[in-house]
Amino acid sequence: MANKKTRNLLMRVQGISKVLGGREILKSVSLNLYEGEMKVLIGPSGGGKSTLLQCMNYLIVPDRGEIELDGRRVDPRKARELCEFRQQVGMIFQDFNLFDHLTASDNVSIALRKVKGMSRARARARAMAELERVGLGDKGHLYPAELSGGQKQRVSIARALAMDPKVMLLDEPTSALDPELVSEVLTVIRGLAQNGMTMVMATHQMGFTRSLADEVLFMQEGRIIEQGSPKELLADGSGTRTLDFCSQILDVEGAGS
Amino acid sequence: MANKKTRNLLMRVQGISKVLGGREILKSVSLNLYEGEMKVLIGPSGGGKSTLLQCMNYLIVPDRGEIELDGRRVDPRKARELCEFRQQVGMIFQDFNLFDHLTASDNVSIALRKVKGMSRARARARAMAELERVGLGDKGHLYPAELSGGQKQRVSIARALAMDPKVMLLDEPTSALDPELVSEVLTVIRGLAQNGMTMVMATHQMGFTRSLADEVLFMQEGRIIEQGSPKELLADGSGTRTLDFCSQILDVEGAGS
Amino acid sequence: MNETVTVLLDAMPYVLQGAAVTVIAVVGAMFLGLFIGVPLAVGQVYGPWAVRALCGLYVWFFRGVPILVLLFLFYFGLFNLVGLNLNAVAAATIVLGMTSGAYQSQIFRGSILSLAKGQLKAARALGMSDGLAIRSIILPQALRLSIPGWSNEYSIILKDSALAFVLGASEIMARTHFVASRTYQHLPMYVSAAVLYFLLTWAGVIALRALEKRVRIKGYVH
Amino acid sequence: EEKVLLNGIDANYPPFAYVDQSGKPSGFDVDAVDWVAAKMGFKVKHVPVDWDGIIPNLLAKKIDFICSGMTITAERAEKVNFTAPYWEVKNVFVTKKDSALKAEEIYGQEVTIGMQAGTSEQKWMADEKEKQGWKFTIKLYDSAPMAIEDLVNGRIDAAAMNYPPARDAEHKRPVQIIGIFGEVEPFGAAVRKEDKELLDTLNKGFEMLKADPYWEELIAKHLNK
Amino acid sequence: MNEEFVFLLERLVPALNKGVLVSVQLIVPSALLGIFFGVIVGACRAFGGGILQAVANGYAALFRGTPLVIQLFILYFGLPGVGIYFQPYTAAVIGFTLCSAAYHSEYIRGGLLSIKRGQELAAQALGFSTFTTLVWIIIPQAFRRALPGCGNEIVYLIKYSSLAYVITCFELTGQAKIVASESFRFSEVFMVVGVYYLVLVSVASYGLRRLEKRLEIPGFGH
Ligand SMILES: Nc1ncnc2c1ncn2[C@@H]1O[C@H](COP(=O)(O)OP(=O)(O)OP(=O)(O)O)[C@@H](O)[C@H]1O
Ligand SMILES: Nc1ncnc2c1ncn2[C@@H]1O[C@H](COP(=O)(O)OP(=O)(O)OP(=O)(O)O)[C@@H](O)[C@H]1O
Ligand SMILES: [Mg+2]
Ligand SMILES: [Mg+2]
Repeated sequence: MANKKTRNLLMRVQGISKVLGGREILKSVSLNLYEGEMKVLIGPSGGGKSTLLQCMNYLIVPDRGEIELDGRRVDPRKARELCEFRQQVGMIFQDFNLFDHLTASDNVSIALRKVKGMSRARARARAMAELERVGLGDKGHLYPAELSGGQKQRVSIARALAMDPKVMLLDEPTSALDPELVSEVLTVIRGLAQNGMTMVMATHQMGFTRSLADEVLFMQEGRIIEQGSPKELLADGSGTRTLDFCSQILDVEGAGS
Repeated sequence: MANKKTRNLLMRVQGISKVLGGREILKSVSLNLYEGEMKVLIGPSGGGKSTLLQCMNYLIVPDRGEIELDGRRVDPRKARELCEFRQQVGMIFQDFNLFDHLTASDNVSIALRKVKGMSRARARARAMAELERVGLGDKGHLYPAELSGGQKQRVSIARALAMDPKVMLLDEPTSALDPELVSEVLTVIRGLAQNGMTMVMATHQMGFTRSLADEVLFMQEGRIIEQGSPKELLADGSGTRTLDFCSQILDVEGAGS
Repeated sequence: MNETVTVLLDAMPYVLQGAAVTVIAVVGAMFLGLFIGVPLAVGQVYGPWAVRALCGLYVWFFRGVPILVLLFLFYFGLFNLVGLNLNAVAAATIVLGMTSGAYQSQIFRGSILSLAKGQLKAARALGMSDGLAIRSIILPQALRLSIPGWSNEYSIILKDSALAFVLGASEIMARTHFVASRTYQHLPMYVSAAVLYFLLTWAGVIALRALEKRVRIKGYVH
Repeated sequence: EEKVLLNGIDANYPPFAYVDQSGKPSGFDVDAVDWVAAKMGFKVKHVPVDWDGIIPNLLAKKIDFICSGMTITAERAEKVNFTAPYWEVKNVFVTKKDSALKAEEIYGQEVTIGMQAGTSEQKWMADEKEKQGWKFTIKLYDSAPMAIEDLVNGRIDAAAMNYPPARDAEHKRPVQIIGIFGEVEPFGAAVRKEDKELLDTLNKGFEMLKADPYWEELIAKHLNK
Repeated sequence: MNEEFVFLLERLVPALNKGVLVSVQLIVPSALLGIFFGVIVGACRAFGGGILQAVANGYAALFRGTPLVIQLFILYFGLPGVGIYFQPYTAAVIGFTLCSAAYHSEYIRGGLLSIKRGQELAAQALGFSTFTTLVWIIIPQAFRRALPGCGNEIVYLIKYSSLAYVITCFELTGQAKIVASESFRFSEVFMVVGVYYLVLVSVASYGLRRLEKRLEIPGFGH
């Protein structure tokens, strides 16, 4: 992983803090994202993973801190700049947030048409290709309310991928999927990683984390309390909080088998 | 597991079929639930697991088929009978469906008050106890929109448990949870199972399935195509579709570790 | 009884001509109100405080002042002052439309607020500007939810249009009064005017119900 | 081309002004103005205008004059100029056909009398009642025909209004005129203060009309049917 | 100038104050009853089956379809024909309530239909009956969403309360009409009346906004 160091710095997140409902949910979080890197966010429920990911996209405007992409500081008050920034930063939500009034294929194509200015036909073709990729080639005409949980999740992945973002923020993109699909979607994500997509992903897929993550960030109570390569953090006897936390998964998965 | 056979038949599901959006989603599904038994539903996305669970509660009224609880056939046209039936059959939704206008603790207590007729104080106390049990003792005053994904999931579990149902239908109750919580929630569920709660659960927690399930039902395209004890179905070399499917999970989990 | 029937039959063509005036004014006012109401609603929900305050002021003024006073104010005052020489029907349509804009904005505001927050978030995350997100994600959903409120507004404007008579627009109600005063058949005339209004409302409401069904998004209650 | 003058009428005031079955303005005032216009050489069109908006309409030049059974009062004269009175109306009491109530008895009895709010007869009644200590109760209506309506319904014992509409009502509803009261009310046509020329024209025209045999014809046609 | 002032203080304001008292006495009960029945009718229209739904729909169509003034006219001048005599005040409150409830029902219906189906499912899964689901889960959410629309209806009610004078219940507008036609100062009188209504509507709008804020669900808003 030494070669990672020589990569370009793509995104810099510096001292992000956020208070919500009177509680400090994020406490001065910083991280550097190098091109082609895959970072995994891990940590207990309510630790601030979703909030951090949304702050990185300015969907939640942080109270303090700043974000740079490609060396340019993003000013969230400049609408135009913000939109361009967000186009380059794809997002997959924990609860999908599909557009209720659009079919699966329109969910994917609308931003292509309205944001990227593609023609209807081209946007449609691209949308179908993306749906195909997540195994929903025949579900394009269905509305979100007609899709199963896993199908919704996959449409939301297709929607983000279609925008060809430079960075992808993934908030537990496989939580609603069944194992076959998990492996399918993870294959997609693995493919992205291998093609040099830069990603930050909140997940509990430990195997996947081990094999693909360049860095694991352990978040708790709004702070990144441990970070390092999966090898370091998850080494037997490393005594890290991360190892402690992750071993529960194996406990669960392993129990009785 | 021979002793299961001597248990009482609690719920009988007979020949349930359902057409949705012109497609037959469930194709004459039958199953018998014995007291204290834990059945696990497994299968690919869109296979009909959620639909089956909702049919078992008459949330979706099946086109054909019938359901018996405690030897009494439920007539879905009799409103009173239906409500009583549903009180005895708890449900945890894949997408939580918390009541948006109520705080976490009111979400849990409202049915106690309005359906079971408990006093406000007692319902509140019970709600707090249930929230405590799922680790949300200090979040009772928050509204669903203020909770993280995992917190919502746990409130929905508390809400169902508070009703003391005879049968619980769980639709991927751990999908939004982080590993620590998964193990916590599974501990809760394990506790329920050991206290004789009858359950049907859609899940992909293989380890859990192995250790606790009395029977695994593999659903695909609206049919239960394989069923049996986890030992039988998941035995190495058994050549079952279930084994095939589940091995993907291990693939994923195991990859690179 | 016989006399009543004669009076009604005689009055019919005359009153129906008034219905044409009514329909023109109402349809015009509804659309003008839509064009005013949508930006007002968006401004009230998403605007910075100054915009919110301005939109609030507009709504406060046009909902607060009786329409009769507004009609007087604009027709005899403002329009004249700026040299706008409108006929009574046009003036009434504009005033009714501006008023309806204030009311419609509240209907749209309610619908926008009832959409889940995630919809806007997801649109923003795709790089949509707020304007675009509102136009292509929020409004299509909010307008669907506004159709019932819209049908209320339609039936109210339909009847408010009767006030246009103070400006001299001779619509249904004015003509009904004329005939009633001449013939002393007050009750029969009013009842038939009511029937006429009812039919007009009904036609609009049926059309809107059909629209509501047609554009219904799957997944909501019922 | 000639300018067409617009006469604002209250088409709810038969027999002075109303719209006929074909929707055309007609009535005593309408015919009178038509005759005057022909004689004085101007064109005229009659526009039905809401009574509440009739003076604002005049002042905003949406109409040019008002000849529609308008009583000359001091308050109105502050805003507009009136021609010389061209007609005078009496005020009358109306009761149900079978009522035994006499006009002279009304003042001293505890009866309810309906009348249109804001009219000169209503003002007179209210003032006099105060002064004389009369016992009856006044009930106010939006228009005189509505008072007739409630008279027929039996909610009031008598209605007080101008003679001509009362006459009209007598023909069409089961009611009767039982006597006159109050002062006579002079009717005049109203023009904007600055339109002196039109005022003169109208004054002259009405003078000529009253001297013409057509005047009697008009009265016979509209007022003494 | 001085004379104007005297007229304002000694003639107009006392009369209008008397009127506004009557107006408030008309508006408050009608608004409360209107919302109450509106919720019931709205629920029947969205969820009631068969007869109940048909009757509720018919009621709403009738009262939204016909002008309020005609409804009042029939209640007051028409019903005596079948031997029913209402006091003017009673007739006005009945008329306003019936009409208002019809409009509220449409806003409520729209609100009900904007609730995601999951909410209904979750309640039923807990053993709620259709009725208790409605009362405790669906209506509280729907009412919040309908509130801006219902606010419109209350503002309309305030202004339409002026129609009570037609059936001899002399409230604000009625008093104003008397003063205006006596003094023939229409413009002045109605400007002042406009201010009175503006105050009434402002108070109502303020109250409604407060209610909206109070009922806001934390974290849900935009
Ligand atoms: N709008 C809000 N108002 C108040 N508190 C909030 C709000 N949004 C989130 N929170 C709180 O912030 C904390 C962090 O939430 P977040 O969704 O970031 O957690 P998470 O790490 O993603 O958890 P999970 O793994 O369960 O999704 C939670 O305790 C939540 O209750
Ligand atoms: N209302 C509907 N109209 C049309 N099709 C529907 C409807 N509801 C569900 N379906 C379809 O029924 C199929 C089964 O859905 P279901 O939610 O039961 O799957 P599932 O097994 O629970 O999948 P997952 O594991 O992804 O949650 C899906 O293909 C879905 O598209
Ligand atoms: Mg999260
Ligand atoms: Mg499912």
